[in-house]
Amino acid sequence: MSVREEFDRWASEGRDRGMAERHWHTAKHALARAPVEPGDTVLDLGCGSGYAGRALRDTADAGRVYGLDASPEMARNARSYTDDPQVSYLVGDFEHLPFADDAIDHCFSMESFYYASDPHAALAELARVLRPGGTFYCAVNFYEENVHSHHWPEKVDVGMTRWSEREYRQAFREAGLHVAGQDRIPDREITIPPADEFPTEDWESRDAMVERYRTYGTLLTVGVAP
Amino acid sequence: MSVREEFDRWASEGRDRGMAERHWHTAKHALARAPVEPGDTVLDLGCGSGYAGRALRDTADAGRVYGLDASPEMARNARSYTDDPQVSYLVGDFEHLPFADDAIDHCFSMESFYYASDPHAALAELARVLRPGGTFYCAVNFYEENVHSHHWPEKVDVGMTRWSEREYRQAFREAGLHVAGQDRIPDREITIPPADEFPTEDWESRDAMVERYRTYGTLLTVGVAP
Amino acid sequence: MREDLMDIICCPLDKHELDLEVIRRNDEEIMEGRLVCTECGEEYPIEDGIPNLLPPDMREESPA
Amino acid sequence: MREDLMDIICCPLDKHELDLEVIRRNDEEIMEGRLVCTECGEEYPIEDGIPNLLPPDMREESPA
Ligand SMILES: Nc1ncnc2c1ncn2[C@@H]1O[C@H](CSCC[C@H](N)C(=O)O)[C@@H](O)[C@H]1O
Ligand SMILES: Nc1ncnc2c1ncn2[C@@H]1O[C@H](CSCC[C@H](N)C(=O)O)[C@@H](O)[C@H]1O
Repeated sequence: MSVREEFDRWASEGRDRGMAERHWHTAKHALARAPVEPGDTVLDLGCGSGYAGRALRDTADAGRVYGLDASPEMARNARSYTDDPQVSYLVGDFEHLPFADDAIDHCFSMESFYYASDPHAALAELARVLRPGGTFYCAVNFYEENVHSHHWPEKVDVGMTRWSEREYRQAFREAGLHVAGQDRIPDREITIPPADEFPTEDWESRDAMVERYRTYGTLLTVGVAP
Repeated sequence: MSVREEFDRWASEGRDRGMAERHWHTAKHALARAPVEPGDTVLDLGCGSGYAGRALRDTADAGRVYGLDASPEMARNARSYTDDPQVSYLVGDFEHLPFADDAIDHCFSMESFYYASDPHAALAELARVLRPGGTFYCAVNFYEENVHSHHWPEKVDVGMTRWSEREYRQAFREAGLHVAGQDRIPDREITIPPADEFPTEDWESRDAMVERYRTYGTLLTVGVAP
Repeated sequence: MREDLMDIICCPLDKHELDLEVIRRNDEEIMEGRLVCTECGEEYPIEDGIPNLLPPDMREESPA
Repeated sequence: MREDLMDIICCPLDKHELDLEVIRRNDEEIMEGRLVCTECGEEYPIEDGIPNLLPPDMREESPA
């Protein structure tokens, strides 16, 4: 199935909002670090419901926020959640960004980058559209070290790239981005039931669930255009 | 009093180790984010006991680690805590770095940067010695938003610069560094007594102490050489 | 889409500028229209206020 | 200090190269010595294995 079809289906089932709620636990910490100044132009890559870009309008006074998603239904939903004239949504593809060189101050992406069919091409596009000093905040829960994410591709009908932390750093550098930092942001908010309620539908043991959320959490890699 | 005299006194009273222990609560999170690769050359600016550079040898396999401090007694203590031939200590000044251009891959600094008598000159020196893509991880507990730190200069006999978060970002940019991120790292480890033990010697109220450590914590600003 | 988007968008394929053809607009936005690449001539639709800048081979037609 | 430090250190004042004068060394390190700027001639001491590269006006003598 194409990315467009798969995520159009998710969007029409309302899954965009559920994702946003779960991702917010860690995404907000990544967003809080981003060096967005008042008036900056921000891109939310694979925006889904679009909450991340809207948050940067509110907290950092970003000037213009663009949410880009391959799924027209996601973009349509995202658009319906705001009246802010400074926030726009576009349908587009990571590997074919419809932005001029140096047009973007900062780019944020949560749980979407690894869907790129050619992630190296996507990084090259980001390096192109970011102005010198612009950052790419790339947040993913699906990555090599997070063993609890390895089976996710079975549940999703599109390709997913599983890089290690090191592979993220290397790929950023190959695309010409400096790597400014990398770490795992724990999800401290998810409710973890007491031990005697395990196994649950999703988790064999409490330890596994704790490790998934508190130890692996969300991998954030920060790139900077030279 | 000069920085050298003040901190020589601290070092000879053994205060370097107490500081290291307290600072570790937040410094370790900043260190964990730094994009240090095996073999990289790392500078620990205002190293005190030198724990930060030694940690990067252990965790990130840094190649050579240099701790620089204006206080010969601090450098002497730091040297006595390790036998690692890849770790060296130097006596020197932030504003007159004794390193060749582009000689340093990454620089870390905890609770020391604001002692520079001319912090802009110190940043210019850092921009000079960092190679392109090199990062400056600047961690401070003393800053404008942290109101609980405002009285600290009364207790220290050397000048201290109190910048706001925004002033840090601006000064980094003026020195030619890109700002890759900024945030407050909470200290979740410090023991905060129950409410009925307040006022304590240092704290009027429990709320104030919670705010100091959990809300303001340590301000981290990350700069990247273009 | 608001017209100021034209400042930064370009053809996703060859990165050349786009021309805007408006079919329907309201006070703030272009609701229906087309973006046409000034170089390759490729056309990108604007539907319900949202520009679709997917490369043509990734843009399936909406079911009728 | 280990001799490989010479690869990256320079005069803190004019950033020119330094010459190393060894007074005492052990198997690994130079324990006492001097670093002399090849340009301005300023001298920086190495004491107990630690080079002191403070600008001269910041380097007070240790109390006798
Ligand atoms: N190649 C591609 N180009 C553009 N968007 C893509 C894409 N591959 C996946 N996506 C989009 O990426 C999103 C991943 S779901 C994550 C959505 C949102 N960032 C959140 O945190 O909740 C989906 O909406 C999907 O349509
Ligand atoms: N201008 C300057 N040049 C070099 N070192 C300086 C300096 N001003 C202050 N320092 C050093 O900065 C240190 C601050 S105390 C912090 C020490 C250590 N980083 C820690 O986290 O515990 C002191 O050791 C002091 O000597």
